[in-house]
Amino acid sequence: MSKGKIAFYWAGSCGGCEVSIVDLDEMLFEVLEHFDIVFWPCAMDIKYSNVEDMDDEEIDVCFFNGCIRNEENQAIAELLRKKSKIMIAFGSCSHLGGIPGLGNLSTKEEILEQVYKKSKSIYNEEGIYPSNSVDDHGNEIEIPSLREHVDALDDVVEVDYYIPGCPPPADVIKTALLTLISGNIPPRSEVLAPNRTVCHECKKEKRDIAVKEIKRVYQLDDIDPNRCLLEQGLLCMGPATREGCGAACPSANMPCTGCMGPPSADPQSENCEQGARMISAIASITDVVDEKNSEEEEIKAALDELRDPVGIMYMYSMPKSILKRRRRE
Amino acid sequence: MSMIEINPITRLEGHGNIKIFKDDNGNVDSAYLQIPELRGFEKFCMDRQCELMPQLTSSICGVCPIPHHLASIKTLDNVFNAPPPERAVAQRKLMHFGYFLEDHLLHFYFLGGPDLLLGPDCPPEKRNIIGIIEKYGKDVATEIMEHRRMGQDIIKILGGKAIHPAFGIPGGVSNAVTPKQLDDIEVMARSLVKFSQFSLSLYKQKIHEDEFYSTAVVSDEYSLDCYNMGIVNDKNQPDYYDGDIRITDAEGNEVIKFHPSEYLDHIGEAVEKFSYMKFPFYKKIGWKGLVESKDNGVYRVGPLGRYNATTGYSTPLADKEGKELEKTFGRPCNMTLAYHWIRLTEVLNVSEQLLELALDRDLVLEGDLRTPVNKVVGRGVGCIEAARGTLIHDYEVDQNGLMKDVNLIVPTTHNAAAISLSITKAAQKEIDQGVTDKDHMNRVELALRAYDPCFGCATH
Amino acid sequence: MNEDNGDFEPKIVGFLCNWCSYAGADLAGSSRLKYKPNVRVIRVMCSGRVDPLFVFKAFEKGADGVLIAGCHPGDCHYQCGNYKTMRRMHVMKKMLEQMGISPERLRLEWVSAAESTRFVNVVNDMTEKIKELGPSPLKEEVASNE
Amino acid sequence: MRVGVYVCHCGINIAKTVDVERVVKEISKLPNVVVCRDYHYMCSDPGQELIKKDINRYELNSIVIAACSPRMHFKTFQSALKSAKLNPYMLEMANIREHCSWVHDDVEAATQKAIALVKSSVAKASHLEPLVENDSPVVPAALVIGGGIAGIQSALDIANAGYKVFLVEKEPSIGGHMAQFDKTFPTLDCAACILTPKMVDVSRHENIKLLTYSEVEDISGFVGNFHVKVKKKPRYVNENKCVACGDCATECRLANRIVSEFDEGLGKRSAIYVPFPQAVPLKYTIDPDNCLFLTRGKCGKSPKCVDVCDANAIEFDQKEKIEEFDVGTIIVATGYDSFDAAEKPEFMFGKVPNIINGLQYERFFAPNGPTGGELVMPDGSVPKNVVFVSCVGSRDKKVGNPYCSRICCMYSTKQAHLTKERSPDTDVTVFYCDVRAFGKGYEEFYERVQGEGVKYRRGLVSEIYQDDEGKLHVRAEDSLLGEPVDIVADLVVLATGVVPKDTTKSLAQKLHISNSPDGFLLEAHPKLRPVDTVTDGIFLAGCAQGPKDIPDTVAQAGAAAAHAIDVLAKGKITIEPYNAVVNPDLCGGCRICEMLCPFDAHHYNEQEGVMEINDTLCKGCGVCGAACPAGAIALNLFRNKQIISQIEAILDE
Repeated sequence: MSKGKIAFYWAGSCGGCEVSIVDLDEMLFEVLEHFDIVFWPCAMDIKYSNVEDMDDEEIDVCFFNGCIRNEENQAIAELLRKKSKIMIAFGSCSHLGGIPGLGNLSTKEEILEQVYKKSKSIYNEEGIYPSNSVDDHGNEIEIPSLREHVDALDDVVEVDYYIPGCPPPADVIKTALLTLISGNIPPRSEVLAPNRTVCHECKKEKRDIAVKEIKRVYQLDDIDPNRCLLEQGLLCMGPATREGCGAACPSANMPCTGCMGPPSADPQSENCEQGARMISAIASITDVVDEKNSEEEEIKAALDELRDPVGIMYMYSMPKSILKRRRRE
Repeated sequence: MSMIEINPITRLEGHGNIKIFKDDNGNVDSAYLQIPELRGFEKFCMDRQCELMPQLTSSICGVCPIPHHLASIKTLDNVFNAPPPERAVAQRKLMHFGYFLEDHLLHFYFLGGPDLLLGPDCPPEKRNIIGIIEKYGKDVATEIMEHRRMGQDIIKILGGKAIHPAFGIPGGVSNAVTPKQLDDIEVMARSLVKFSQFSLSLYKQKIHEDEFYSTAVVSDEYSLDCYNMGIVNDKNQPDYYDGDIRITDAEGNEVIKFHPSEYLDHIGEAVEKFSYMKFPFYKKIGWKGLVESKDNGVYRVGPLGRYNATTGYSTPLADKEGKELEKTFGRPCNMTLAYHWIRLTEVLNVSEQLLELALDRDLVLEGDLRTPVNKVVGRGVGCIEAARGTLIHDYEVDQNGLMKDVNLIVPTTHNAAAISLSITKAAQKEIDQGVTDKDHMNRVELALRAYDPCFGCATH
Repeated sequence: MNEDNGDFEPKIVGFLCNWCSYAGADLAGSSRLKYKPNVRVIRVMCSGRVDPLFVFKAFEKGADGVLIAGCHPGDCHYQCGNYKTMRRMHVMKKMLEQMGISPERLRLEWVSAAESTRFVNVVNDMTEKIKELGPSPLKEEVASNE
Repeated sequence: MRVGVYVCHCGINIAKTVDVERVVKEISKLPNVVVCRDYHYMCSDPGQELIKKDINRYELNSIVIAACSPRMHFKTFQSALKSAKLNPYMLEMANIREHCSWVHDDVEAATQKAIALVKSSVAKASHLEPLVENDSPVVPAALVIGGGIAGIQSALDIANAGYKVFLVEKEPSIGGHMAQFDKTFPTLDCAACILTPKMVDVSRHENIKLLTYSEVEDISGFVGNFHVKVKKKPRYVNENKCVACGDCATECRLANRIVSEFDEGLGKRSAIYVPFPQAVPLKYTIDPDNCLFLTRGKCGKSPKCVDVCDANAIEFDQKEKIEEFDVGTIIVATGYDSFDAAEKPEFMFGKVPNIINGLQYERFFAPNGPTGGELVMPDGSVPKNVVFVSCVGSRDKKVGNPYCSRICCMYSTKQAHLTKERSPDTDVTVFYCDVRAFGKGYEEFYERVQGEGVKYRRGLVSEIYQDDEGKLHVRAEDSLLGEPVDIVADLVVLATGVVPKDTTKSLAQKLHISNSPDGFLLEAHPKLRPVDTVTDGIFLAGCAQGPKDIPDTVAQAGAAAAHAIDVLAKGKITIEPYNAVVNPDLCGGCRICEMLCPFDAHHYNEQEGVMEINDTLCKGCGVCGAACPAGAIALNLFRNKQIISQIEAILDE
């Protein structure tokens, strides 16, 4: 049988997803036995023009990572969708918007102003911004402009599968690749990763899940490495986060930050949204010992150190949260 | 006036393109390196809980998440005025060295290296890791992958995962290596020392047999006179984790040495309309735009910048290699392609340091991992040498531990002006009289790949 | 704040617990008390059943306000569901504020099965307050999507 | 889904403010809606027939009724579905009466709202799914809280029906307020004579376990399976040994030096006592607040009671005991308190011995009272003129009691009669607002007493004061003559009203039942379910639910007993499947839900690492579902999908 064609691309991303492919090591050889890599800017000298020259659906599988932050991201997403049979949102950014999705808490203008005018070391007397069409000594130079807000991949093109994680864990990628290679294609728009939550994989012991008060990691004089971090008052996103990473961060005694996104929703329970899920859980178990007598003020105090719920709950999923972005009123 | 474009620049991290403008005789008038992306970390990190910064900023770059993670945590040490215990620093260094090796090897074998190892005339579709595998065989390929993997494994041991680990806590770390793990690291270190020597020999043999490179390396088109910057220890040797920042001029004279917390007095960032990348410059000299001149504050960081801003190496084998470098290129050396050799020398240097640390068992295995923090002091600056050069984080944090201001100057950003100038020079030489075939275009990219730029980082 | 709220009729989704508040609303009915028609009630067994998901969904779909009403502390038919609600409120309001939605648009009230007049006052007062706030910032988005 | 929607006019109750035709027109447009009709009374037989026919004709599999509150008729319509062989949980009601037509005047607005509400119900109906009801066994025993006439009556009725009864009384003896009365209106039969036999029956009944001097500590569980904890206070007297000879009381160092609660403070007793001679159980009790030995650890050389008790029944080392048992049903008959007249300073209650309240006056007449039934005042004289002041603490917003206490008019009348009976030439005046003589034979009795020369003067008493010779004056406004009056009185009787027992609130919380605004316990429906509470298996009897006279109390006690017996006789209760369900494929085993469940329905399966929920223990509050961070817990009938679809529909325009 003839080899399939595979492409890797990054949009608004950090490159971690690329490295996670490189980290497949030997597995990479196996991939190369089944696929020719026809586009991979990070590792190969193939340019956009080469892709434009391809036939529609010439690429069998396209692994697309990164969020849709600027016009170029969107244009290439549309291009690759056209050229690919199967489009896979690869990694948190394309899956849920990722950390750059936090940009949705500010407007495009606010971002530009901070970066090019306000930041401490800036030297910008004319107060200029990079602007989408500039004339530099008579040279017309186009530069893609930022979109008003960040989107996930499936907000701009149809996505066939998702591979979650920041970056996707090697095992998850391997299983996904093997599934694709094996040819028995799972139902469309499925997340190619296990369904339960990080707690399911986490080795830490649970004694009494009641949380006295929320603590910041530096406020805890020492972290008991054997005990559930949530119990110790740390806001661990594990309970609201899909498994597959082997509870990587908790294993390093740090709370999960939720990069794998929400677990698969129960078909009956519609949208399984990380933030909604987690605040409900954490608030319900905080300061509940003798809850009947706890005053409004105590409750507030117990939850007080949760200073930035949105930033924590949606660290990787703001554009896919129900409210999607900050509004103004 | 016509324009040719290299889009995207390939085999590096992040988005970039080169726009070359030619006059009517087909000679290059000017060339632009453009970074078309911006995510806006300096804005959306504001109002976040400060303890999350090591993880937030590590996702500025997935190729070099560790230096961001560590620079960030060093910044928070200062924000809370909580100097970490020695043992914690040792853990951080283990992780940092692991990263350093992984990253440099990634560049030599996957990103920039193939240009050298496969030669400039190698067809584009083969000019990559796959080409390397084909050319050097599966065994070498496996060696390469194994040793790169070692770096990743050390990071994973401490941070749970190799990319975007979780590990740093203000005033310390959350996790430490076990004696068993330290044994493994020692074994890895020894093997890495050998492998870096192998890589060096590979490089030298390649350069000497390839006539394009042997000439190109020393040619003017691939050289640039500018200032240099790097972190140094008290002997002015490169220190990759901590120390003062030293700047030297094109002749190698020290122009200033300062504590990182004073960086604002010495470094400014200029803005140009055609790119999202900012252009840092040495303030005392000032910013004159994209021109190669003694009176322009353009400087370089990363292996070459470090080499020029420092004197010798702290470890025996690397120091020996350094001597050979000096014999060949002299010090200072303004030849862009020299980046590769120096980079491999650093691999050796870091492998040796990793081994030293692995052998200092008391330091690594005994003592506290955290200095308890009490109150937020307010501002903090954290600085570290990433593979690609000096990395500066600068935070202001309020009493609730929320971020109030963020300023980041990232290695590739330091190099922004230098890279642009190198490209223009290469383009002017390689694409004269309208020659624009692929290889020549690649020779333009060659100039910039030597820097191992990371554009994701660069604009963040 | 919105410029002309004259003819603006807020849409408020009300989640009422079956045992106290819903019964209180029923009593308001059988006592023929009159109040503003802006609150549309969804019955849940306990205020503790109100998943923050519902609140966010309601705002996403263009609600100008969300009212959660349950048994008074200590009176919960299920012993302590309302205490959970109380706790979730704090974080939900914080989150709404961060998302640029005025937290006053979300309200938690205790209404017992007997407090029909209290229910009436809550509905009228909330309707007034939301009128002053003006339409939810998500409203026109919803409109434009249709 | 094939949904049928039925919009009820409820006569004009809905139709007059909601444009029903328009609702039908709008709803018919919705997807999934196969048929949509309106009808005058959906709950009527023909109305229900309509639904049944449609279910078969159109093969409907989900029904929406837009009518009154589901709390009113949900079950009615469920049975309609059942009889049409459709799962009774494929039903959703839109409350367009209580929540719409009755509370709005503007037809346009009301119609708009009605449409939104029905839309929301249709949306939910489209996501409903069939559910199966489970049975759970009923413990064949009842708990009756309160040993007044109400509790006694309920206990006897249930016990006679053959079920075990635990009767818990806070005081040392059962009997309650009725035991304090002399005669009862209007028939004037002797309270003791009709009450005492019942008290004795209780003590003798093989099915009744009497727990006096005890209080309910905690109640958990649910109908059919309540678990009860009762705190038994120590009497310091061994009930089995005590023969009630009474020597201890006569010998007690504090004999006749302690104010008697039973005599409302008029009489005295010892530190060891029985509240009254006919007490049941007739066992002595040592009052721990006064007993010298218990308060000071020392009583002379040795406590007299110990010395004289041949039965050696005195046990100072007795400790408080907790008794635990299970019952299937509970009756609350905790009675009332008499309004504290001191809250109305203008009446000088407690300042002057000759100003007393109704209950105290009862003790004057009681043969077992402080005066042995003689009408003599503390100074030994017989009052020449007695003045009654009615509505003290009733129909009085100032003290927060807007309601009528229903008994004061009649007991004043009774007491007026008894006064005349005892001393015919005593001048008796009753100041009243309106005389409420509504019961059987009451009006006749009132007339009779008027005939006996008791003066009824309509008017509110403004104040009572003492003149310089210390004579009492009652000042009032005679609203018939429209002139102020000022009458001298030897004795003033304040007809104090009925207020909830101070323990009512805390008991309601223990039982998870509600209070009505007046502070009494709230019935499930003021007319149709007056003895039920919102909590299945818990019923109300007597003044705990609101002021009542004895006949009403006894009647309600019987009714409550009948309802309780009904539960016990069934032997099993059907548990509505409003319960939470865990999806084991999604549960990550974080165990957050475990601690949220007040009914301990959750338990962790170590092997599988997932949570499991016990259907019978789960009450379906849904708190765990709302809190499950994995979205692995769904609540039947209130699933996220169902509610979210409601949200979307209700906001959709």
